[in-house]
Amino acid sequence: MVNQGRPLGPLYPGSGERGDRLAPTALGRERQVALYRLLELNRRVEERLSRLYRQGKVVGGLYSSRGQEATSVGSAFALGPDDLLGPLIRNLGSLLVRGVRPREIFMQYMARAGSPTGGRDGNLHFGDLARGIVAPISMLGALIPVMAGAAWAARRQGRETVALTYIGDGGTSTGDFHEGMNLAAVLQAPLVVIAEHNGWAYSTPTSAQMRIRDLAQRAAAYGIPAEMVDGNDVLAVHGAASRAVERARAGGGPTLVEAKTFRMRGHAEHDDAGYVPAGERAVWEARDPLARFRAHLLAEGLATEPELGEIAAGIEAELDADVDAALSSPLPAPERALGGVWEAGR
Amino acid sequence: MVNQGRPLGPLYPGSGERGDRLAPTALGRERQVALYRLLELNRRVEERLSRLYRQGKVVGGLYSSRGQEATSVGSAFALGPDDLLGPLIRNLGSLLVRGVRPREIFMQYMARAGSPTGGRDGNLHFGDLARGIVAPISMLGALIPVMAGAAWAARRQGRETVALTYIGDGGTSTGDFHEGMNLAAVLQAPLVVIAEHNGWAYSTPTSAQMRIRDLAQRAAAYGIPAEMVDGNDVLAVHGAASRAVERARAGGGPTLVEAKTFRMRGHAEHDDAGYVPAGERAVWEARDPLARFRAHLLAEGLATEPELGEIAAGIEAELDADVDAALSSPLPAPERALGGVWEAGR
Amino acid sequence: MSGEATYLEAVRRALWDELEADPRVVLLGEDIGRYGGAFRVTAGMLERFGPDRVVDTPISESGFVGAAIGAAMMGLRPVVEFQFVDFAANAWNMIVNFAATCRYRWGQGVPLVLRGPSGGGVHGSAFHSGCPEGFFCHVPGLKVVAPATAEDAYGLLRAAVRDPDPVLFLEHKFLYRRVHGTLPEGGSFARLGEARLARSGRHLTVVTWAAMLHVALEAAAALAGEGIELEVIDLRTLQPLDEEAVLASVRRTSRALVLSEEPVTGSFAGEVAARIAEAAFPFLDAPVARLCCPDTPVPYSPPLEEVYLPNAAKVVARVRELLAF
Amino acid sequence: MSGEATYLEAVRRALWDELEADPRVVLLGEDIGRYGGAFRVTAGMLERFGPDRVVDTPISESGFVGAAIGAAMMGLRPVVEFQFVDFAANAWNMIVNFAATCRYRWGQGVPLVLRGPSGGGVHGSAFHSGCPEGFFCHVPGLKVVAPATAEDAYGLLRAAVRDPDPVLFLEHKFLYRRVHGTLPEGGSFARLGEARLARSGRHLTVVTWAAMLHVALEAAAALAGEGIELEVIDLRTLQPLDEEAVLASVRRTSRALVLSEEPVTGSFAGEVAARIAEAAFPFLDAPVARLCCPDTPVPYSPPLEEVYLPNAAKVVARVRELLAF
Ligand SMILES: Cc1ncc(C[n+]2csc(CCOP(=O)(O)OP(=O)(O)O)c2C)c(N)n1
Ligand SMILES: Cc1ncc(C[n+]2csc(CCOP(=O)(O)OP(=O)(O)O)c2C)c(N)n1
Ligand SMILES: [Mg+2]
Ligand SMILES: [Mg+2]
Repeated sequence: MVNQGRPLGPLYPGSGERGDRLAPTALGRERQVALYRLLELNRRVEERLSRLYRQGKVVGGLYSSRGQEATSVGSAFALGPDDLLGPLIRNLGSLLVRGVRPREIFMQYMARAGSPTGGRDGNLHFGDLARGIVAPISMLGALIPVMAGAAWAARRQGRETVALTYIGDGGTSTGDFHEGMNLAAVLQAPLVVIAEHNGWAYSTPTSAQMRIRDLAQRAAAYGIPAEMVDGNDVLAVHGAASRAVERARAGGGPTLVEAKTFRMRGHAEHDDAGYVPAGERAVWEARDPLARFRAHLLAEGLATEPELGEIAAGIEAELDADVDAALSSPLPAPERALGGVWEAGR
Repeated sequence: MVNQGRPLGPLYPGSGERGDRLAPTALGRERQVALYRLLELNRRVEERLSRLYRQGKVVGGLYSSRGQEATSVGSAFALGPDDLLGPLIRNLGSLLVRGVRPREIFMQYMARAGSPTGGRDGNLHFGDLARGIVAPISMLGALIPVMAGAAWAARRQGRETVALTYIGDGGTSTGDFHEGMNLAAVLQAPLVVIAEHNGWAYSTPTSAQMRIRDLAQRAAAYGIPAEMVDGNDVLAVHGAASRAVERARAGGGPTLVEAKTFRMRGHAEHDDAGYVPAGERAVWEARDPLARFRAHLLAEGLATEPELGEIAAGIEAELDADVDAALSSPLPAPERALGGVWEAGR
Repeated sequence: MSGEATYLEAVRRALWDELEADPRVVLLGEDIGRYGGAFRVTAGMLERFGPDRVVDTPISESGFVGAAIGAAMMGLRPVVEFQFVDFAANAWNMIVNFAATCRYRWGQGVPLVLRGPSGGGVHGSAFHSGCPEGFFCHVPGLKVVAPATAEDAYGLLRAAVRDPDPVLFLEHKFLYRRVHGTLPEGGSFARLGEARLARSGRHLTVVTWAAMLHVALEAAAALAGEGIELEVIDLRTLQPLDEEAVLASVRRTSRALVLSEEPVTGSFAGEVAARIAEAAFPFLDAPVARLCCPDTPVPYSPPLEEVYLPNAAKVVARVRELLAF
Repeated sequence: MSGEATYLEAVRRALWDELEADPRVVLLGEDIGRYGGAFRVTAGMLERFGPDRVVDTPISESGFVGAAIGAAMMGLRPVVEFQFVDFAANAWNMIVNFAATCRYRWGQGVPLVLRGPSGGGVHGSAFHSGCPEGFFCHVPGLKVVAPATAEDAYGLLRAAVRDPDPVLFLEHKFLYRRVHGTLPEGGSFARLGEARLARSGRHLTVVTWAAMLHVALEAAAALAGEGIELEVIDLRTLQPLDEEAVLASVRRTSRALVLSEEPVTGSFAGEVAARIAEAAFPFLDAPVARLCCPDTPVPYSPPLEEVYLPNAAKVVARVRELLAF
């Protein structure tokens, strides 16, 4: 089962094959360092979660985005404070960009009372409109129409809000993807959809999901612009997302951004991804988005090794505290299960 | 509400604007005359139905295909006896091509015991695998995956069957259209989808349904071939459908054929279609598919006026008999309502 | 607006009045704009309120229900029209898993009304005649309303639009032009969740809603001549159910018949019957019975649909059996 | 194949044996090929039967259920796997309006099995824990099977594949690796539509299915020590319901509790309760009761899910109340 759906060689100018220069960016030093911190935080939060999972502390499954951090972080970094984010289960990095604290995520995964859902739902299934976050449901594709409607509504209210959400290669085959994209196009909703093309939907390669190579091609059916980027180049993702956000804000309607990337772990923690050919994995390991961005910062003189080391150390200290806080926090009281489907008193 | 979705001027070489030459065809005289007979039959059956409707004999709504006869007849005429047809509510002509008798249709619309469904369902909601007909459900889009699966299954069984079905411009916005087309492409199912672009979904113009001009553009999302034809040129429709059928039979997978046409009556008999601009209607009235094909037959010396008159007379005699038979046939016995959801004895 | 109105007109006025009263109210659906909707419920609204508030959508029920969910989260009050409520089937996942779960899972309200014509009696056949309350009343987080009168169509729709949670509002197309009522002058609305005593009686309680209310009242009138007094309860809101009103009545009459226009197996009528049978057991002098439709799709031909649907004669016959118990 | 097997293994073997026995049988679903399915039910089948019979599909539940309907019409015997039965929600229209209505409307059988893991107890939260029988048992034309034992998982799945009509086959994921049984040697299968007397007793009938059977048996064992003898009926097939088996038992015991893992309102448990209450009324010494889940989505955190799900202690408490009635 070779993945015929996408090329394993050079993806675009700017990707690994040209001495690994990242895409040009308008971001200054400080912002780039902030980006780096988020990428590191994303990875390290997930490393902690893996450890907690192995210790049996995670309730249910764990879904890693290792290798895809740049698509989450780079895209969410293009949003302003009044914008909306609709993350999927692997977009932990996007949540961090929106200011979600690691302890909230640890508590979610460990089903604690102090988690954003108070233990009613798990993993990244939580939202908070105060931080511009809409919670997904598991059914893939469903967020697209919802975010399209949210974006349209905000615009109707005279707000400048742009909504950004995600879809996997697998998710683009759902009816909701189609209905949502088409509706967004018709309404000219200020919506940005990041299609994370990691080549696999669970164990199913893109070639068994569709007969096109690029997800961007799906945009033709809706008459909306699309852009393809190297999803492992955080600056490329940020650039494309920013252009799409700007277009949306200016009234130009929705954009589909395809980010080619790779899921460096299994679908979930229990999955060893034995179905992924070794060659494919190796190609992508050489394109690790963190390593590449780190190399870029150092090569461009935007940061020094000690500075980056300090960032990592700061993160580790924060995570030590957050893991401890989460671990020592209580499970919810049983009554929390009951009621609450309608507004109280109704 | 101007219909910006499609041009009202010349559609393609071969359409009304060039002295109305129809598309070249490989069909001989006899087959062309047979086609003509079917077009006339389609129109006249619907004229009878209109009359019955005004007389209060039709139970429920009546959905006319006047003006679109060439898309139904021309496409179904490309099928062989072992092929499968999945008609929608306006594809009365396709059913006639498959050998459905007008009296069956009259009885369906009048809810008689002798109708194909024995009065359990109405209008064109009936099927008969012996004649290669799969009944639709009302929910638009649903037939696409079903016909894709039927086509795939037949092929798996070593049969040469091709399945042909329809979708309106409006129907292409459904999730099922997307899921079905994508699956057909992945399975390389021998499926032909005729997209009848009549510019309106009930009262909603194409421009309010999608931001593309041509339905054919939707094929790009699935990596399958598409063809656009003048849907009011029966030879053009037949030609495109035949090419698609041949491709499917040869293992080339699904094709989307877009036929540009126009619904000369309202969505249903109760609808005066006041929302259609007069200019649009006038343009299409000048392109009446029957008149054009008739002119073609006469101009090419394939038939004479008296011959065509005889065909019409023969049809009228048949319909007189069929209407009488249907009118004098009984309504179903009440017990017919009960049971029958599962195979008897189970 | 107020005054004498058909059920259809009552729905129309409720929407109109809410559009006037609250700029957050928006309508979405197929052909609801210039055309005014397949049943003309939204006639004139595009002209009055503009295309930003009356939105013709592509044929994509899941898509536009989803969009309405997003819009509701952003503070609008979307009212979605299904051309026929049967087409809500295409938005099933969106309604059941998205709209209905957000408050419980992450505390986010989704004030949304999903409305459209349901019900049979007009020879619409399987896909234009459905009464889907049995499905939707099993969805935690969704409210379900099914008015039987013009007054309630008006008052409960206005209440539904103002409700902070998702409401499925089942209009009954057989009633659209067949029942009339006087709409209230002022601004006081019905509340969701309250049943109505449609007729008092002491021999047996008929619990029903929507078009079947009128069947029950017809049967009650017929039986009154013989001195049999039916009490008729119009549930109006099915979810949340006004269980107390039902039980109070059955405790008095000691007999109950639940009457609905659903295939009987898995019907909401079954839920009501089960609750009565459990909670009013000591008061019952006869089994709690149901009169519903057979377990088939809705058939098309008039004699078949007549067999399929409950009517007053069938109610009378069943009541006699229960009274003889 | 035969011999000792888990419930999961029983499902696997039933599919395997049907694939061997009938070349018309094909499997469709997400990740069922090389990966062998999210729960490994189809492990090894791609290798043995090839990609023409074990088809990995794109993520498009409505699409592949639709394709299976078409394939069934053409003479195949498709078995569709939902990765979780919750995702059947995305194929709702296709199942309810297409698969289930064809025979009634135009005489066309659709021999199709829709199967997948249902149920809670594994902290899967709202979208990976559902028991959707209450929805699907309300669909005329659809059969619904929910085995509680490995034997039935095997026998009823083989019977479902051979059935001429669409069958929803609800496996219970909590049971996959927790219950065992001995699979039959020969070729004689269970029949759909027959309940099983899982335990005889004379004081009260518990009617249940799937994972709750084991809860009922646990409660019965606990109460047996005090001389309280529960009769436990495992419905196995929910639609069509073996009403006679249920009624025969209740006529003997005079008391009934319907136990299920569904939100209570609109549950199939309500249907069963309503039928008992109506048909066995003269025999009842206590109200027909239900023990189900509260009307919320399935919560995630273990203490919450524990409150949500029925268990033996809750059954024992409810039984005591009913016996004291
Ligand atoms: C409608 C639906 N069907 C099935 C699933 C089960 N499922 C969860 S993740 C997944 C694969 C997703 O693949 P993709 O969209 O490419 O996202 P990725 O995991 O690669 O980020 C599947 C099939 C689901 N969540 N939703
Ligand atoms: C899923 C779904 N939603 C709504 C409807 C109601 N409806 C019936 S026909 C129609 C318009 C169809 O337009 P189009 O697909 O362009 O076909 P046409 O009538 O023009 O041939 C609508 C909205 C339906 N049948 N199915
Ligand atoms: Mg993927
Ligand atoms: Mg159209």
